[in-house]
Amino acid sequence: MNMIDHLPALQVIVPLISAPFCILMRNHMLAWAVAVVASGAAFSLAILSMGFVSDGATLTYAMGGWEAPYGIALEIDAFSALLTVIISGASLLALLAGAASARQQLVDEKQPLFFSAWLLALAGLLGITITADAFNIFVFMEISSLASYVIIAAGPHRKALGAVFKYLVMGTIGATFYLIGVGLIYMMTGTLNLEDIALRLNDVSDQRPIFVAAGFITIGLALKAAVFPLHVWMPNAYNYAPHIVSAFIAACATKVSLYVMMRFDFMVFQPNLVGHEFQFSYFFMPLALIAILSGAVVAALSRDLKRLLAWSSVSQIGYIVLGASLTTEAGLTSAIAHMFNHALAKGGGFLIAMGAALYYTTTRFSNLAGLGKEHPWIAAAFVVIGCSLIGVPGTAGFISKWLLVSAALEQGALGVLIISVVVLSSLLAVVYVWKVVELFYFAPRPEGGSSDVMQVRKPEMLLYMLVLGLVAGANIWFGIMPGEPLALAGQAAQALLGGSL
Amino acid sequence: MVWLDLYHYWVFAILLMIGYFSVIAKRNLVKKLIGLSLFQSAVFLLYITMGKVDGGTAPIIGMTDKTDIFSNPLPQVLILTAIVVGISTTALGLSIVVRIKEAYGSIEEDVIHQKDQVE
Amino acid sequence: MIELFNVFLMSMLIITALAMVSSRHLFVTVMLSGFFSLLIAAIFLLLDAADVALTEAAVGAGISTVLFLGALALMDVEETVRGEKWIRIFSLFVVAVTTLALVYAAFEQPAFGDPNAPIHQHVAPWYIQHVPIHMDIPNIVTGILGSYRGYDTLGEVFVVFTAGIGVLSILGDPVKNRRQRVVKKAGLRHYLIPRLVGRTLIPFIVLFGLYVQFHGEYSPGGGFQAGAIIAAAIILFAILEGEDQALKIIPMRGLYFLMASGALLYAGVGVATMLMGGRFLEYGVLADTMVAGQQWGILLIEAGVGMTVTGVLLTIFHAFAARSNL
Amino acid sequence: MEPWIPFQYIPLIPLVGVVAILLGARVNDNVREAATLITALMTALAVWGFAPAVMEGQRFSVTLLDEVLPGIPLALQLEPLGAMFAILAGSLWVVNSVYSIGYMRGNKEKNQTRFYVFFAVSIAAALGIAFAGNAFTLFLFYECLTLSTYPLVSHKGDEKTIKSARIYLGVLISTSICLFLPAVIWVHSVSDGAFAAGGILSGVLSGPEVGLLLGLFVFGIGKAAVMPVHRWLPAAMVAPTPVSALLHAVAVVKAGVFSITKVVIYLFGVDFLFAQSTVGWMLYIAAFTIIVSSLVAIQQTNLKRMLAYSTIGQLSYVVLAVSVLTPLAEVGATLHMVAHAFGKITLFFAAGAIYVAAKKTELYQLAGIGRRMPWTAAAFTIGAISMIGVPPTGGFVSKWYILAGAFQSDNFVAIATLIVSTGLTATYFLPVVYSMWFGKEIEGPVANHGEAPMAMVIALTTTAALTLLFFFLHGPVKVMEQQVLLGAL
Amino acid sequence: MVMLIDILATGLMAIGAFFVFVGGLGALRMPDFYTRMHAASLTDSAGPIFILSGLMVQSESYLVAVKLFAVLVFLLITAPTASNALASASLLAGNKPGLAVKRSSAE
Repeated sequence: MNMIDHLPALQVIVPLISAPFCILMRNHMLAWAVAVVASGAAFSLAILSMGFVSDGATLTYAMGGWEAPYGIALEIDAFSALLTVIISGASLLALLAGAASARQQLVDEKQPLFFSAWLLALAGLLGITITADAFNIFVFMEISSLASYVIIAAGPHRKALGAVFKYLVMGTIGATFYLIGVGLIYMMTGTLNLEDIALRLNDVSDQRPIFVAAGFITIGLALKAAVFPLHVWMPNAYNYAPHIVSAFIAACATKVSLYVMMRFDFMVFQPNLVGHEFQFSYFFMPLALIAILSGAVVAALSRDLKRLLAWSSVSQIGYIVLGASLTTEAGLTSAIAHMFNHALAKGGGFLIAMGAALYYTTTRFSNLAGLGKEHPWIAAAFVVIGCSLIGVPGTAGFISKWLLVSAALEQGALGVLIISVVVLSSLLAVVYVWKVVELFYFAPRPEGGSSDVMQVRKPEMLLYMLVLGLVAGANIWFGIMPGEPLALAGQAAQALLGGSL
Repeated sequence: MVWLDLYHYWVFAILLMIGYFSVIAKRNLVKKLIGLSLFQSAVFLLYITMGKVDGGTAPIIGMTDKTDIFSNPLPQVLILTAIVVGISTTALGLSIVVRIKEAYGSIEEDVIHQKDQVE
Repeated sequence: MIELFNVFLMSMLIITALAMVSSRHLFVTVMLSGFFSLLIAAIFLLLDAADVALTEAAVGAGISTVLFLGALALMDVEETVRGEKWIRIFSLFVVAVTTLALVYAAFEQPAFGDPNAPIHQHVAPWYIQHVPIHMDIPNIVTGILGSYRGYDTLGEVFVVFTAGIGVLSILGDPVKNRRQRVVKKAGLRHYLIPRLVGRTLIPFIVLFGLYVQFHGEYSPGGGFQAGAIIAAAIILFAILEGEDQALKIIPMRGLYFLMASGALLYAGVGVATMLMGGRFLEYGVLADTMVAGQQWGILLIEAGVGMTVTGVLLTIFHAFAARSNL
Repeated sequence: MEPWIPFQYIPLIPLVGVVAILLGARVNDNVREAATLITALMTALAVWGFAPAVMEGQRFSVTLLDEVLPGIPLALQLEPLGAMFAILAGSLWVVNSVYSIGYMRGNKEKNQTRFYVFFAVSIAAALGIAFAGNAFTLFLFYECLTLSTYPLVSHKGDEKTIKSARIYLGVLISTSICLFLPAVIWVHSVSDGAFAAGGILSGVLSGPEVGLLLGLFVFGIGKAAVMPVHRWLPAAMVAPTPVSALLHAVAVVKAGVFSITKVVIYLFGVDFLFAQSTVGWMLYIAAFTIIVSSLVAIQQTNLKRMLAYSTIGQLSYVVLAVSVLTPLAEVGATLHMVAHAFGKITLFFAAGAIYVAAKKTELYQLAGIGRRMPWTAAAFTIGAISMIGVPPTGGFVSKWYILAGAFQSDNFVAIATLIVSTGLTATYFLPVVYSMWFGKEIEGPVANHGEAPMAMVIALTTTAALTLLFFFLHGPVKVMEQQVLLGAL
Repeated sequence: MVMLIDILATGLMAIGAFFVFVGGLGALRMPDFYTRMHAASLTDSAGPIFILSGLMVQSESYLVAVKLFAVLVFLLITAPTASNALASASLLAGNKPGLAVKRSSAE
């Protein structure tokens, strides 16, 4: 069989295998190069597979030649293809842009370990996305979680340690909950393959264990996805992580958990459990609404760029969950599209923070004042990305807002409430984004503001600027012609509601 | 008698409670980690229990020539993996605790919190 | 009779757990947790899970206890602060809710040991039936672990690997840390008997480890248990003779290679099968017959697992020891 | 004149200009300003090029992207209303940039490049609004205009300016997100949202829905400054005068009323609305705004603030005329858009000139300034009487049409409002004019100053002249206008 | 014959169990650390000897018997070593034998 058939396997294997090579590199630049090459390969593979599934097809792969349910099956459909593109893209761009930042924040001899952990996190996330086996999801979830603890803990500030410990405890609880849920399902069905579970669930005599399993799995994944009110670990973790890590993790990590959650709930539970879709939406809609507002409020109050972005993530995740909780095709489409658009915007935001920190060491507002005069391009990029966060027409953020609102319109009276919340939070977004814009352009530079603390190498800076421009451009490009991601999102939504994997 | 048939299940539930409680309630980081491992081993018990078959033996062909009823091997495989995951998590957590101790001079969450508030 | 014994062990388990949580002295807690692992291992054995029991004993009672002790050597072992009241109440509430959910799930579950439970009907029988045909090895668990769910095991190996490099990057390179600190008393110089006995035992332990490693297809055991045992042997040596001696035998760089090459060996087998025209980890193509290929594959990957686990556990141990006065 | 470039490329001309300006700025200021002027001229020519064709009743339309959102294209079309707005904006831009060169130099402002760049960008956005082919496209460019004018309003960059700019942005963004966006999405969810003669919503919506949707539009399009969403306009007074001119005459508020007119005519359809019972309130809102804003204007002591409130009132004339919903009134609405543009830009130019030359901003200071700055004062007078609506100025023509339209449907509320407000307008303009000429001069910050810089004088005399001319040659505008209505009614 | 073996095995195991029990009792009741440890060491020296030999007698195949013997040997090597290490450790830590202290104080 030719290599194309191996696509799903390679998608995971390539970064996985290159991780051990990373630690054997003695020179930190070499390790970085390995990481870049691996992510680049993963990204191109993702693009390739996206091409295959864009017409609604599904790529399947039987690991070890054992057909499911006896072996572990891999599967790439529209949804997972979109996710793989997001993940590998985020990793590649963050690595390219972050060369300088990594040198600034990490000790040289630790970098091989760091980048190897990075690759493991990447491989783990990809593995979760691609596999079609309930337990295999757990294994790769653990790879990605452990690896992300490691790379977050590499943050220079000692608060990073506390944040990571909290993340570790809550993450492990979440994973164990998931494991309990899978165990209960396995107890009642005797299989682990998602399709097979979906098939066998409806002739399970007693549904109560399944309900409980649904509960455990949903809560566990919600914990990992930082769905309000289980988000307490996230802001600090994103805030104190190394900037390069924040740019990567914030763009994709939580979305993967959301992906698993939606996939499990819509493909396994809702077709088989009576009235489960109502439980799902009534459980999540209020949480999402609160999350959207509270996250935006805290973001508007915060005095630190990364902190602001982290809290805005809380509210943006709220949008995704809200879209999903409508349990309609339009709603799901908006949710999935927002996964992509938010990845663009938030990844870009943390890139800005990275660049700012390169020059002013920290991302506190007091340090960043007047950035626009010294580094006009970074400031300009922030304006674009900020607009995308707000959802100004012509940017990617607007597309998903539009979809969400038009999806809410179908809901009638409830829709009005939803729309008003969305509108309100957009106004809050205006507040917190514009706070930063004014800070960049109109506030005076603080005297002796620690400017140019590290000598920045030209090529690194050039690379950073290129990536930043690329991301900002993408935010506009996908705001004007969102064709491909939107098409994928639509197909994914249909597949989810079609109830077939 | 349903209740006694599920004895193992109750034990699992109780262990889970104990571990879970000490993860949430204890303020001492090492205690939290211990609770975490307790929490996980409870789940191991759940899996292994459901794999047991009456009158079955360990799923190794020809180890005992008495019977060819085997207990379910699949949960055992899963738990082998899960145990490994558990120890890895514990090791990582412990290393973080060590660093926290060095950075803050304490492993009591409240003390750490105060020290963060100070700066 | 066996049931009764079972119940007795379980009750012991619960008592131990309660003691662990309630004791304010962390040293006691850690010791109890070792005991807890032994108990639960015994229970696993009674539940026909020989491999799991072996692993739990090697990991829970052995490695993790050592790790906790190594960490405690750096810390004040008294649990001083007691959480505020509302936290305890809140957590009690959360725990209660969780438990209620579990109780709700309990009713009309398949009874314990019921041969007609769904899990004994669907996938597992197929395994039991096909392991002899596909790979012809007695230990079904190893068969599933190595081949049918070999991808999971690959993931498992990489989890361990992650933990290894994680601890390294969080605690820093042991060798450097030792150089920074004052040289501690090397091992148990003035404990004659333990050193003597230990030295005599270490070869046997290693031997047993190798036995578990390569006999894994026939009896309980496999790469992971073997790795744990061999690592334990070397850790014992380090305790007796001191860090530096142990690091002389296997230097850090060597451990790096051990970790990496183990993982690479495993993944490499998969790639090889790909290049030889099979799926990833489809060992059948490795040799001319299906069975031989499968056996080769399982042997190789088990070796990979063993290498990585040994390397990682030793690395973690050194990393901790370099910080503490173990 | 002949079209020399496809109309959908016209909005690109200013953007090309931006590049030219940025490059020019690297050389020196003259090159930069030359670039601005040339761009403005090109744009004006380009839009004028379409005037004849459109007058003969041709329509042009093109789809740029056929699927931005599912089933929603990014479409442009050129129809008389839009063409007129485009011509207005394009040609006034020329005058305005001549003026701003004088103003900027005379005032030694900072960041002049930024000023010219964003000016060009906002013109491009305004053209986009003019050519918008469906509700979505309209909204898109509307927001672009808001954002691109923000740097202009906050040009000075001091504390006070930033606060006012915040209000400006806050009001405009929040109204557009809270009301305009839902309205647009609503329209697109029930129809294809493409602007078409005679409206597309008749039969799709009914009863209260129509009123609600109309309300969303009228208040959502905050740029029209219908009370109570007018707060941003006085706040924006902190901007440099050319910007105020841009806001009040060239682009922004015009874009607002233009959008409302366009929505009423091409989305609802005049006769459809006329048949509705639930849209009468629009008239009353407009009337209320006119009266109140005039009363407020009377109390102002600062020249530019007074002008700002007068603008609010004058805009509501347009809304009023639209909501009278008779053909003549619609004609009047459009004519008034133009007439007010000429008049108000003249007034602002005059105010700016006085500020640059004499650094005077308060009304009482203007006493007797006419003897030192005859040209400026004359221009101001013309503008003022055009505001009041006295012949021979453009203001008279438009008011005439509106009144005629009101009589067509015996709409006495409108008639009364017009008459009363004319009186009020006279009350707050005539004293100023009087004191300018005959008042006894008082010492200002600058002793014995003369006229403003030449560029400014040229500009303001031109616009004053246009205001007069409009009284005699409003023909073309009317022709274009009427066939819109023939199409629409 | 079989009967005899069974009796022997049961007897041996009973004795072993008795030793283990006594050891446990001692570990609880003895006055100070060293005496307790002495009692405890009984459980893993004398106890296993009897119990394992009982099992050996009963085991049906020689392989099993040999394995059991190996286990016994290991126990007999390691257990005393452990006790020794423990005792000397506590001695090093400055923990004086209690009875000795009492006697010296009595004189």
